Amino acid sequence: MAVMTAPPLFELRSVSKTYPGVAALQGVSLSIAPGEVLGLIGENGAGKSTLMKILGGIVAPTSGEVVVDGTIHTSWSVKEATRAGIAFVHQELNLFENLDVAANVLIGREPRRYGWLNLIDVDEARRRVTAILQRLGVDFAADTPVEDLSIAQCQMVEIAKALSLDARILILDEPTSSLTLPETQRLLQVIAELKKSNVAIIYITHRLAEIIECADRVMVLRDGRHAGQLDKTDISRDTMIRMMIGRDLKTMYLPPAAAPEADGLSLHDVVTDAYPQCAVSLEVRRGEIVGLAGLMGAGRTELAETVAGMRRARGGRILLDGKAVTAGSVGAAIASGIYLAPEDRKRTGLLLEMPIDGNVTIADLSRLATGWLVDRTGEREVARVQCSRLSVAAPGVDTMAFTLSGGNQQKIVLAKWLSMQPAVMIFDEPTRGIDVGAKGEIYGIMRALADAGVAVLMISSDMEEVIGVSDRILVMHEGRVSGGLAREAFSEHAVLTLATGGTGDEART
Amino acid sequence: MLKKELGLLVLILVICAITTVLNPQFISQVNLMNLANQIGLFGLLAIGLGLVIITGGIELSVGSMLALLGILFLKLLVELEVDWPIALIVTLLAGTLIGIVHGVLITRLKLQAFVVTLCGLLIYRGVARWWTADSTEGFGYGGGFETLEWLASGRFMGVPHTFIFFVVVCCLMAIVLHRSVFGRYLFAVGKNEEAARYSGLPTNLVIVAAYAICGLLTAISSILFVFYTQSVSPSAHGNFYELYAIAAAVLGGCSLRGGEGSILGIALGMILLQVLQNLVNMLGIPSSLNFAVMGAVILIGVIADRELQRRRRHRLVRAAPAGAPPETARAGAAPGKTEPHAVPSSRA
Amino acid sequence: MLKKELGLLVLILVICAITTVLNPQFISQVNLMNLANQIGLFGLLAIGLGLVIITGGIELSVGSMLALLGILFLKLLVELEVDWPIALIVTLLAGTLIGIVHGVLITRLKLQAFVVTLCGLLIYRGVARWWTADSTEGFGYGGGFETLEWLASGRFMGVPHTFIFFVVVCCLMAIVLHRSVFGRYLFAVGKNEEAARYSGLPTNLVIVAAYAICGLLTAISSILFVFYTQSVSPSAHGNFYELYAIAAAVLGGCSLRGGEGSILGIALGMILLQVLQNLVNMLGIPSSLNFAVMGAVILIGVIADRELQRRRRHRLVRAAPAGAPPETARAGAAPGKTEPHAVPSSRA
Amino acid sequence: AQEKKTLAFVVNVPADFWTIARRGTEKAQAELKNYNIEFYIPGEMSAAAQKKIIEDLLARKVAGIAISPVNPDNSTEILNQAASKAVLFTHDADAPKSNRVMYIGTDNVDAGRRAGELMKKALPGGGKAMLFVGTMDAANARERSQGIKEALAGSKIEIIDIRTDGGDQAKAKANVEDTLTKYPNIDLLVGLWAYNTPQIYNAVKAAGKAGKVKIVGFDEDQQTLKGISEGVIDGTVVQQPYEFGYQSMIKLAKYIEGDKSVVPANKLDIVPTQVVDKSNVADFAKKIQTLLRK
Ligand SMILES: Nc1ncnc2c1ncn2[C@@H]1O[C@H](COP(=O)(O)OP(=O)(O)OP(=O)(O)O)[C@@H](O)[C@H]1O
Ligand SMILES: Nc1ncnc2c1ncn2[C@@H]1O[C@H](COP(=O)(O)OP(=O)(O)OP(=O)(O)O)[C@@H](O)[C@H]1O
Ligand SMILES: [Mg+2]
Ligand SMILES: [Mg+2]
Repeated sequence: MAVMTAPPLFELRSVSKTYPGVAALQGVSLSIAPGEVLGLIGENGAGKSTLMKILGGIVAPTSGEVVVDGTIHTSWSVKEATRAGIAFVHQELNLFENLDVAANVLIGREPRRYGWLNLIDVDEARRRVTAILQRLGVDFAADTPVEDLSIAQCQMVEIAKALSLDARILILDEPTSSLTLPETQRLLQVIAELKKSNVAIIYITHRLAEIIECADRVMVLRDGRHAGQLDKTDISRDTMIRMMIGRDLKTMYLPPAAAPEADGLSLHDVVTDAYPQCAVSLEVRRGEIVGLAGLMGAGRTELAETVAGMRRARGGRILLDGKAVTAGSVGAAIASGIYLAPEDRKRTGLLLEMPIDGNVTIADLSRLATGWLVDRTGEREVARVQCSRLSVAAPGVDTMAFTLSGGNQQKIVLAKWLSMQPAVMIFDEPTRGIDVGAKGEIYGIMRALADAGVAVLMISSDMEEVIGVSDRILVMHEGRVSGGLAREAFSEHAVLTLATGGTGDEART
Repeated sequence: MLKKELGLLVLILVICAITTVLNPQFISQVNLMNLANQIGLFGLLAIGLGLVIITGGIELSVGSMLALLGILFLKLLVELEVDWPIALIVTLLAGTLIGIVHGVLITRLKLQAFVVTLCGLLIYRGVARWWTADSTEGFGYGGGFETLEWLASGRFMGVPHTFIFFVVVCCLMAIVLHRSVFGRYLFAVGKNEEAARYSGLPTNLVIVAAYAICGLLTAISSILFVFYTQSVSPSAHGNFYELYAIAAAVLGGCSLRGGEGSILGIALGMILLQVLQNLVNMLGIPSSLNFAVMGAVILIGVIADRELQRRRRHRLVRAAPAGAPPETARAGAAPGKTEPHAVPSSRA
Repeated sequence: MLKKELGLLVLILVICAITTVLNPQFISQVNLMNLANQIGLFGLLAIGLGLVIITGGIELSVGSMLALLGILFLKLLVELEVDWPIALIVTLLAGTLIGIVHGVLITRLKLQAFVVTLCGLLIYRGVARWWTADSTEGFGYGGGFETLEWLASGRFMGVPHTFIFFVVVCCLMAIVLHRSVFGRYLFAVGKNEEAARYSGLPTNLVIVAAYAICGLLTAISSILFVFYTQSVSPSAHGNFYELYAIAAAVLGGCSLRGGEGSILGIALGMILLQVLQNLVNMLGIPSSLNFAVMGAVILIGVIADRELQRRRRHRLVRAAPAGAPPETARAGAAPGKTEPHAVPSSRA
Repeated sequence: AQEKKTLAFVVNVPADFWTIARRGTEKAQAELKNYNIEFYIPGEMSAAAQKKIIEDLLARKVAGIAISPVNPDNSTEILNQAASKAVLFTHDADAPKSNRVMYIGTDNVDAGRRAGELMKKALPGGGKAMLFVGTMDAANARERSQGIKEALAGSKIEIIDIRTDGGDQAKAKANVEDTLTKYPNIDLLVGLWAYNTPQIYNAVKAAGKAGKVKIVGFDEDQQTLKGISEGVIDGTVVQQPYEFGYQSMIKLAKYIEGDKSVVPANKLDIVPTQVVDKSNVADFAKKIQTLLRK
């Protein structure tokens, strides 16, 4: 309790938030003192983001109060929150691609000149932002248009935006979900610096290692309720997981039931649009899970989408069980049993405003149809079977997809493909932003698929996951497969070496 | 889902009842049949536009197409003295073709539907005027298409064929939209085109098909209109009709963001608009107020719909299990979720 | 950024050159000044609509507002014999107020801009016609507003005041849009309204302000038009002008998805449209083709722009040296990037 | 060779009426080898669109303009401007306040009076009449209805209402249908614009009231003539647009060449209107057909 000696800077008292049909938060209290790093963890849909949005004035609580420096606030808006010194890095990117980095960082707080004219002092803005960017150690300039940045760089812009506020409280909602390891390290350093200058930080993440590294105190949410707290000394992986899901987690790796078959997916010199100079060859046999690791932008998604027909290959051949696959259209890929669970669930994975059954059957409708017409009963039956098989937590198959939590949404995406007997199943970041409990279930599904003779390719940037789940790891670097690792050779060091352009020999040392 | 349609139906009935009280001739058979005829004439346009709107698109050139296709049909029939079945088929094909071109420009070249069809609006009107040298085309002394004339403008037991057509098309389209695989694809594409593409749907084809159907229905409508007005004046024929059709679809519950709407709703929307037009005449309201009445009713309808939705959401929140206490007022105005595409573009 | 504008300028110059060769009177001072006058009259509308489009909205009622405000102004001046400064101010306030109402309906009630302004189109036209009992309003024998007349329709060293106004408004708006905080907010709201809200921008206020400015500019334009035509016939005045303004904005590089556009582009877009209109008359092209020429040029312009963008992106990919750091490759490659909201709605 | 001078014939709105006038200008062109005759139709019926055409014509330094001003009362300024740079005639609609050299065309009030006479003839015992027109803010619509009212003064014919359609023919027909329903005992329908009469004819026939309801109209649409020969339409007042086109061009040329005698003292060259009814419809239709056939 040593950390709590300082008076709380900021308090939320017994806040609740109800959305139609969902009680996102129920009577949660939270307080934070200057210079404290509070780790906030919990499963998907536990209410972490909602709690932070209330703190940041974006969402109005259904009940409860906000207390700042001892004053109770009845109305609490973004403006007031900003004035009170709260800076917020949202879970989703909130950038304006049509503006440059400096404009994005200072949006809403532009330095002005000529008084009443309210003109923007562009030079001053650049100067200020450049200073912040240097502090973050990033490699782009303040006048770069944001549309030219990678996702990781965008994430850094978000962080720069929060830093530029000179905030008293900094909220980071999964800031590292798309950052690479070095970038994450850099961020954790910055957090340590901020802590020294007495800034309070609330840090949300699903990567527990980061919490262990930086948090002074951990608060756990479960199903919208306060599920416990841990002081610095009590923080450990196991205790956190137990508090989050209310039970212990089994080890991730499940060995395959049998040795992989010879058949499967093989790529010969496939060239993608993103890296026209590189040809990729690789092989995924039926019955094995191949992890595809690499840094952001290594070209994995691009490759997966090319195989699954969303993009046209510039060259090369794709074979399934030795036979050439007609590439270039999703329909053709689907016809040969190659499916992709894409990395961006909300944008490309789901029809958020359709019910579960519509989502599960959308790719297979013509087969389910009697003549031209959709077979409604058959459709519901398929959805019901898949939902119970994947234990989707939803009131019924006519529940709208957008009301589900992230993990359940991901299961719906999987249900869509599993109902169609895949031959090759590609998972692109299958657990991005998904909580530990659901992660375990999804790993189970992958293994079951492999055991049923499916060739499983898993793209992931989560080192723990790649190492913990795969039977074999391939690593990509700038469009090339820079190496492969067998299970015995798995190590974070080896994967990272390959991912940053090292050779296989270096990786083995 | 059906709540919206029910509300619209009630509104129509109330308006009809009031009008009847003020002027009982409103429900005379003659008037109802005239009304039915108007609904039939304009209804097809609204159905076509509704499909396009459901895919998240828009079609602004309907009025101009009506003029150009009408003139094409008359030229074929009267000047080239082609047999009517051929003239009919050529016109329908031309309409479908225009729709396909729009669809291809939008999907292949990734142009915005608003821009493409705005250009269509200008171009087709211009071509129609230039082709006829700005003079009205009529049937003149031509003949030999009595069957077609009877089909297009006759009555069956007092009911205008146009209305019968409309009902048939509605039923057909209701099945297509709400029961068929294609219909499901239309909604899917309208709700989230990317996700639809990633699920292997032929999204471009679906969109092109929607525009093609819209073009075909417009072409059918153009022929019905030709027989209704007996002539086509290239500069005025069909002016602003796209707006009526869009208004009907919106009144009927289509969202211009795509992915929402029903045939029943669109049909009721058009019925309401035509009832309004008719009552302006039946009650002797100055014709000049015609537009104003229409605009006001659409606006009120849309606001009421929005308000009802808000209330319902409100009620749901109150009904939510958790001890949901006071400050509900703000929860009602909940952000985000109901409009997941609340990106600025969707406001357009 | 400036590439688009440059292309447009070159296109305009080429067209002017060709027209001059075919008919040297095109560059006679008289003709150029007439052209300038037209540009001034229509230009303000395009600037106003451009702002609204940049926020991701649309304003369809411009033409109807032109008629209603023109009639308001004439009624005040001629029938009520109000002093001209008062008539002027009342008209400008009325225009601004209409804009504010649109903005409020769109932001507060979360109605779609297309729907709100479509209703406006119908309502204002209806009110204008009803108010005048469908008769044309003119200046009659009224007097006492010579100063205003001179301001609105006079010339300064041969240059029409309308054009001078337009240039002044362009400069002002260019500063507002491209240099001021408000302009920055317009772009931000247009690109990503949610994010703007999260960043604490007063998004609703920004949107309302855009519609208000559009209303104000329309009101100014309505007065200029009154002095240009000397009369307002309520049923025809300003019909379709919103389409010209939208077309100019789109030609000038505004995306209907919001967040893109420049004042220079919009101005050049309107100049191109007016040059086209003028050359149809100067070259004796049948006036019926007027619309068709306009539509075709817009379509070609938009397609060319799309194609050039595609090429540029392509070239960038190829130019990326082998083993370039991923960032560089990304910058070029990402077609997805330029349209991050490629949700279906954006096709509308 | 001396450069050809240009004469422009400017109309108010796209309409068929002007197709006949165009034939007149074509005939004039055949006779006037030294002139270029051009025909201008604004895209929409608005003073702005027409004014723009005038400005462009003046910029091109045309020698003569014959125009049907959209809004004569309020267009004095631009017309005077045109008159100062070219020889300006008005046709179809006059602008007496302007400096136009002369007017060639119909006296619309008088045409209205003649229609009024036709109405009285159709309904000797009096009755209820209804007027249909595109928009009432057009000068000719106002003048014609004024003439009708003058002629009907003192008779037992009552004009119940004027319904407008904004130029939309489908709406024009619907207006008639609704009128027939609302006033089942209506006696007489009058179409003020060229397309109104055929739409009245269509609607009346479709309602099975042919012959029971009297119809009077303006202008010579094909269907109007057909209706007259069938006896469904009682009569129509026709103008002579062919003469507008022909006379104005010929006289413009003469005036430009210095022959001021073409201008009558009162500057009004009224082209008489003609009443077409069952007695003369066959001849008239034949005449129009030959006119329209090139
Ligand atoms: N705008 C909204 N409308 C309706 N329900 C919502 C809304 N936002 C969140 N919810 C629901 O509230 C609950 C809490 O969501 P929240 O986003 O706070 O979870 P989280 O802990 O941040 O999860 P994650 O780890 O996936 O980010 C979930 O059940 C979610 O579905
Ligand atoms: N939507 C897109 N369209 C075209 N190219 C893209 C798109 N997204 C990314 N790229 C390009 O593809 C290349 C590889 O990116 P990709 O997303 O495939 O990498 P990744 O290894 O999957 O990384 P991530 O972890 O971000 O998914 C990059 O150079 C990038 O510019
Ligand atoms: Mg969250
Ligand atoms: Mg990826």
